[in-house]
Amino acid sequence: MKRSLVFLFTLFLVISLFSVAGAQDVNNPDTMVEVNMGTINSLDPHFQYDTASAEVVDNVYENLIMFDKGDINTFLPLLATEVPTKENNLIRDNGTTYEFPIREGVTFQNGNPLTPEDVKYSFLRALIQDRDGGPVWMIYEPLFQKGSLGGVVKEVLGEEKNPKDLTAAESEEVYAYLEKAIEVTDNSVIFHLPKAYPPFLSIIVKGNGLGAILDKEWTIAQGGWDGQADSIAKYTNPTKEEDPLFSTMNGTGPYQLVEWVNGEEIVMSRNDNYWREPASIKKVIIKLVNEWSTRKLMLQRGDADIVYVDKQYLSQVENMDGVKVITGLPNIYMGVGLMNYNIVTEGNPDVHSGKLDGNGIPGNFFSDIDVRKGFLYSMNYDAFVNDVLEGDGQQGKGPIPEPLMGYQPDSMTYNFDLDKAKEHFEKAFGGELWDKGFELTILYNTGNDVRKSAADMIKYYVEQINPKFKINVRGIQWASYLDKLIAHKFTLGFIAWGADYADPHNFVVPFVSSDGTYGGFKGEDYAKFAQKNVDPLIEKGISSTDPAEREDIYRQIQKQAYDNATDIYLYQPTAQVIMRDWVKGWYYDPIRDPGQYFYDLSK
Amino acid sequence: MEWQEVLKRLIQNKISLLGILIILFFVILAVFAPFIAPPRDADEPYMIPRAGWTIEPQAPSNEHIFGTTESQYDIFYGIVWGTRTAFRIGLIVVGISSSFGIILGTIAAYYGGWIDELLMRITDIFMSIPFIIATIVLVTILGQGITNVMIALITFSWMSTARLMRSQVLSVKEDEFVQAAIALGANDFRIIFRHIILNTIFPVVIQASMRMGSMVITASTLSFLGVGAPEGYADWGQMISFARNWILGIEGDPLHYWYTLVIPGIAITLFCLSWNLIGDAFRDILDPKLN
Amino acid sequence: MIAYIIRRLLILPVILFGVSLLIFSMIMMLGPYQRLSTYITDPAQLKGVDDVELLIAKYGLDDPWYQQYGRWIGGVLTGDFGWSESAGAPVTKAIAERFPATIELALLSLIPVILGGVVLGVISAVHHNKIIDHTIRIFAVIGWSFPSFVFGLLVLMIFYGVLGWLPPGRLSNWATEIVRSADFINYTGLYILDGILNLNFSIVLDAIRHLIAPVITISILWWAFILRITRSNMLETLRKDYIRTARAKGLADNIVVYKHAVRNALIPVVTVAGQMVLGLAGGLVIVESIFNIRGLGQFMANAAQQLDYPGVLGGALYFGFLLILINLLVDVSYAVIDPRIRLE
Amino acid sequence: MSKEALVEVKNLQTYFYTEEGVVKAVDGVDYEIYPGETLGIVGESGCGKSVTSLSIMRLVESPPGKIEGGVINFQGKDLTKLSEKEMRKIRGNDISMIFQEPMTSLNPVYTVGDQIIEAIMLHKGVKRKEARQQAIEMLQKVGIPLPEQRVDEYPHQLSGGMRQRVMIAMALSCDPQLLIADEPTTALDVTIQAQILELMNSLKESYGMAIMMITHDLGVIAEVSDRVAVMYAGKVVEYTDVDSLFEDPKHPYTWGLMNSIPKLDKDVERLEAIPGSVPSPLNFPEGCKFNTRCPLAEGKCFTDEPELIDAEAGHKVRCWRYKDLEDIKARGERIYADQGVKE
Repeated sequence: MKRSLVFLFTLFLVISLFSVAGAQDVNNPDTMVEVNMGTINSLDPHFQYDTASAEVVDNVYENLIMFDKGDINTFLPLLATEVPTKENNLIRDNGTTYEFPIREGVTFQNGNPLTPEDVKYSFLRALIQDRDGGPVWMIYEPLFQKGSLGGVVKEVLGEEKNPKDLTAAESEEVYAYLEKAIEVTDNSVIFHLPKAYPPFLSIIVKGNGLGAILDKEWTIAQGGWDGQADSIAKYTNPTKEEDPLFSTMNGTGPYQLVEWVNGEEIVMSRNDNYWREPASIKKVIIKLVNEWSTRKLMLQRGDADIVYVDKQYLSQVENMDGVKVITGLPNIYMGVGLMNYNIVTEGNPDVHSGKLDGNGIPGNFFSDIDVRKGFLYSMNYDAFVNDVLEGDGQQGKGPIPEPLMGYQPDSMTYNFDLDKAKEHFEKAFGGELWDKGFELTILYNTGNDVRKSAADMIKYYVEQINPKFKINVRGIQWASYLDKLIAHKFTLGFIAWGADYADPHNFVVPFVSSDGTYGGFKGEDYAKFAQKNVDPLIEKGISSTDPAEREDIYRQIQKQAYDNATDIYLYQPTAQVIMRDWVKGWYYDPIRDPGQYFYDLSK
Repeated sequence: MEWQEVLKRLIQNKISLLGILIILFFVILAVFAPFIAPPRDADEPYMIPRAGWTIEPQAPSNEHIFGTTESQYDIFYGIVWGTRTAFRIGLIVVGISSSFGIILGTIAAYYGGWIDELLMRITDIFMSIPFIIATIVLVTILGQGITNVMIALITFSWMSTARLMRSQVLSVKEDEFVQAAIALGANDFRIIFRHIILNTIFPVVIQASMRMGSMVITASTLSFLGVGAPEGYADWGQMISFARNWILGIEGDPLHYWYTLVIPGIAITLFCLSWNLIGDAFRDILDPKLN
Repeated sequence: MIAYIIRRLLILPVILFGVSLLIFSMIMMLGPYQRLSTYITDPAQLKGVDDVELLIAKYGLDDPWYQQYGRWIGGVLTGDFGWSESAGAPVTKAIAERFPATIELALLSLIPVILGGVVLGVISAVHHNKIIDHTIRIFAVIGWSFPSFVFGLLVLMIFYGVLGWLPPGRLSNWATEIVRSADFINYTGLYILDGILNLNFSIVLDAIRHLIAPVITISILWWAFILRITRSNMLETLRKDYIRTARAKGLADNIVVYKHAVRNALIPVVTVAGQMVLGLAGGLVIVESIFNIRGLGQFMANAAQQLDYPGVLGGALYFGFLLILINLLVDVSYAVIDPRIRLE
Repeated sequence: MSKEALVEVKNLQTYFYTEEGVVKAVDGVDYEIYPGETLGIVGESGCGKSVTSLSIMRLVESPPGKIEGGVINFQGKDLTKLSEKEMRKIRGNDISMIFQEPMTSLNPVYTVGDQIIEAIMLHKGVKRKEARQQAIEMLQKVGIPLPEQRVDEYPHQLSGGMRQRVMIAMALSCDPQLLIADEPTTALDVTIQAQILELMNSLKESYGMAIMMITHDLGVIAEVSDRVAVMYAGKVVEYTDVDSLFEDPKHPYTWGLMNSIPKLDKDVERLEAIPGSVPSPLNFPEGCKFNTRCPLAEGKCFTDEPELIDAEAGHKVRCWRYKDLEDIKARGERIYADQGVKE
């Protein structure tokens, strides 16, 4: 019995040896295999709001315009035949009218022709669907100066109302209001903005799913918005499973969806009657593998052409033969230590005593600028960039990252200086803090090593300044972390923001505006400060159409952030891409990263 | 068989002796941890000090004789203090869950009827959820941390003891001496304790010693899956999870980071091995079938 | 016997109900914000949220627990197990997709468990207290003490990292291509079986090659477990009078052992099968995550960590159901080998 | 009797090597069994009577047991020298055995038929079908009603008596020359005992086989055996034909045994019993092993072990003082203390 077991075993091993040899030589030039992490959230361009999904959408659906090979300052026409500019007068009425002549002879993958009506339908569908946590807020701002369909509803009906509860009549009113913004002439689509909004083009550009153009007929057939005015309630804010386009696609793009095995892989094949030259790669497979060692071996054995590699594992792929490692790509992304000016102390263990008695911190701990500066000077930025990020990044210069308008390589930043930190801590709370000391807990969401390292660093250095200073670092599940953030209970927390579109507005609002995605969580005192000093600047910045003027305004905002030490602008990472050296035609697009546009690639 | 006799045999038996020696070694490690590996921050000695901020593990060197894991956690320190963690988890979890199981099992068997039925159905329910899954859920809900891990483990590990105890008691219950005691009108508690538990405890003890190992393994598994001990906490399972992304080494040297896996791996395996060796010998000594 | 089985079947729904209630109540210990994390999996996703309360209302997270439970159970009764956010698919679909991978792994693991456990158990009992007995037992204890995640990683390190023999995943890329292609019919979803049915043996070999490592990792634990039980029962049986009778009849030793002893010794072994299945389920969680196999274990682990309660509940019910079914099978086979039970 | 002996056991020594030390379970036993006769072996439990029988079958558990010395002649072969393979040919064929516990001596998972057929097929090399026929006949012979039906039943479906009959049927199925019966009736209730003994006697006649009847029950001995060997502490202490044993027991131990069972035929006012219990085989006393309990033990008894000597023709005894016992008996005195009054 045992002998036969052993025999079986050796047999298997022999077999495996063979099949390894067999597996090696299989990787054909017509197929591109990319291995990523994470999961694809949804294939509905107006629903998805994560890089993994965006990549797929980006290869199947198309927008009106696109960037010139990742150059975020030059646009090229795509489904539009011309990029609107002041010069060609397609941007008119000092920046409140945008006209897009629609390309003819373009067909969707199901054969239907593209019409201006499809374009209008697509945008309205996005506006109506506007799911919570979705991307659509980005165009509500330019088109209606609102943040969401809810805002529009309030505007129109004059009262708060959940769009899901709209009656047919109300729905028609709201719809009329929405529809005014988008006008179709015989062969072009015109957008009417209430006021000038410079980033508009950067928002609807290719790479941003919410500008993707759907086939009206097909979408309705799938059970999507029926194009009627009275049906907003039925189609707005669907859950993922209610969304008919969750797992099916039909775009004008170079690739079409073949199969999506959620959490495992997605397969796309070349669209042979694409309106441009068909792509050179016949088949694209995007595999999602969270286990790094697996991704690594697929790269090593050439099973994968492009592989996602976390920074910390770069050392494992450098000088792997047949593999190209490209690092230092500017990532429009900002990692920030958020300080809560007014911490809710009730039932909040992280502030310990909740008083300025040496055994905790008062709720308004961080509204003292000297405390904030103390912390800012206690952060070892160089060590963080060099060790934790392994050199792939730079210290943040303020809310606005490189290369966006307002970023200056030479602008003032805080540096690691414990003496300065000491000075400020001594001044804080009129010296009381220095005498009494404090204890607080910094949270991070478990699994995020970079954030933990940042927290550990602060603990390590601040505690050196004064033995009475005590910092605990505690990891909590993402669920509780979210809870803390929303409930204004976090003390100092590290979060990050990646670009939705290439404009400083996309960074200053979330970080420093009084009601920004993160700014809004920084407490009363901050809100007051921001309403007075920041919000007006932001307002000016977004309504001006003169680049020079905007540049200047955003520099002021950067300075505000520096002078008032509003947050710890810790790092702007650089991206890296790892691929087999037989991959050709690759270029970097900071907005789409880490996704690829396979149309331009070949093997 | 008497305790002294059992212990004597345990010492005589080479296998269990080996087990006992290993455990003694770990005990020493645990007791003298503060001297073997002095903590940097006395308030939280279980947090492994970081030897720098880089992510890549560092090979064994003079100041880090076992090297460091991902994010520079000193492996030696982690092993030493991890021993304490292991003992804490093992003893507390097994202790509490076993006593809980003993009580429930005894009650069920002694009173029988609907009480028995009810308790056994509840046991069934708890047993129908895969142990590891149940604990993952509970820890995720309670939040990371050794205490919560222990709570979760206890909540879902008392059933086997309860069942074992029940069957034991059922068999003893009919014995003359118990019947006699009942006839003499001794009160239930006294009967249960003096006459039943003391006469049925051995198999439970065997099971307990076997579970010492498996509980520590499960706890480590939770850490390994990222829901157990918080990052940087001295816990063997977590140190292994740190190794997870490095086991394939670097180009041309697949074993480059061997120490991140092998060293904690040996620690945890030896620990469990020792308990199982003892439990094994224990069983042979006490199993009437085998004598 | 029949009555017993019926009783078991009647208990089934009670248990499953209990299980679901238990898990559900655990998850309901969390506040709505925390359970919102199931839908917002990263801070950046707060971007589009301008009213958190709306989001909570949308998923009914702040309804009283019995309403939420009612919604869920109501769905279940109509065959709708809800939507698993962690899998991004309906629970039933998610499970159906992952079931074959898991069952293939589990079934294959039984082979070494049975071979290693029963056979070695018998051998070591027959050679009680001889060298071979001791060696086998030492290995068993070691196997039993090896945490499967340590063992799995070691296997990966050596047999994949160093030797490149046993890769993770279920199939190599080229094989996946074939399996997904139209002319390959997926009868069962078990690649080995399908490979044979499609007469495509390169697939079979590839599937086997990918299964060796996980199978060994799972069975390392359980063969020791089975061996323990087999051995002690075998020892007990070998002391039985009827074994002496058989010898007195002049039967050869191997007939005495394999005909008269083993069958009796196996009776108690069979009864632990249910327990083993539960254990396997646990092992699957680890092994599937280490070897990157998209199976039920991995699914439930993710669901659990993301507090995706439809996912966890669905999975748990599924396991519970399977378990009880298997226990029934066990009882039946138990009766088959033991006439004393059968004829009662 | 001057016939050629069927089995001849000479100075048999079977020892058990345990952790505590060497147990001399059988230590120099001699006896013969003649064709067609019944030899009774009587003694308290632990005196080694079962071990002698197992030694003949070579079924002593090894380790720890081992036949250390002596000869077992059977049809001119020395069984102690035979290979396991040759031995298997004899077991169940020439010599077969039935055991004390009919409840546990049959394999619960096979039908009684299977278990008999197995033996028949093994030794007679006949087809299963025919073996089955013979099995049914055997069941018939041992007086089991409806054998055609019983043959397919499982042991647990039969009563104790029935099972013992099945055991007998199995043992006789290959008509052996010697049947070893180890306490065959002990586990059965009295009425059944009688039937089984009756059955064995009648079968002995019809098969002309010899029986070795091992028991602690003198009643059984009296009923079935022709000659008797009384064993104590691994040795034969008295060896003679059944009549002279009962008429005139020569060993104090035998004497004790006899007086410890009330005789119903004549009414005794006193019932005697042997004090103490069998010494542990680990530390047998010096000299005569019975000296710890023997009221007559003195001087020599404590130093030298007596030999098994011919007290009379065909009446062997192993005692220094059997002559003194004669006198005591002659005087009608008792040697054992009272065990209580019986009216």
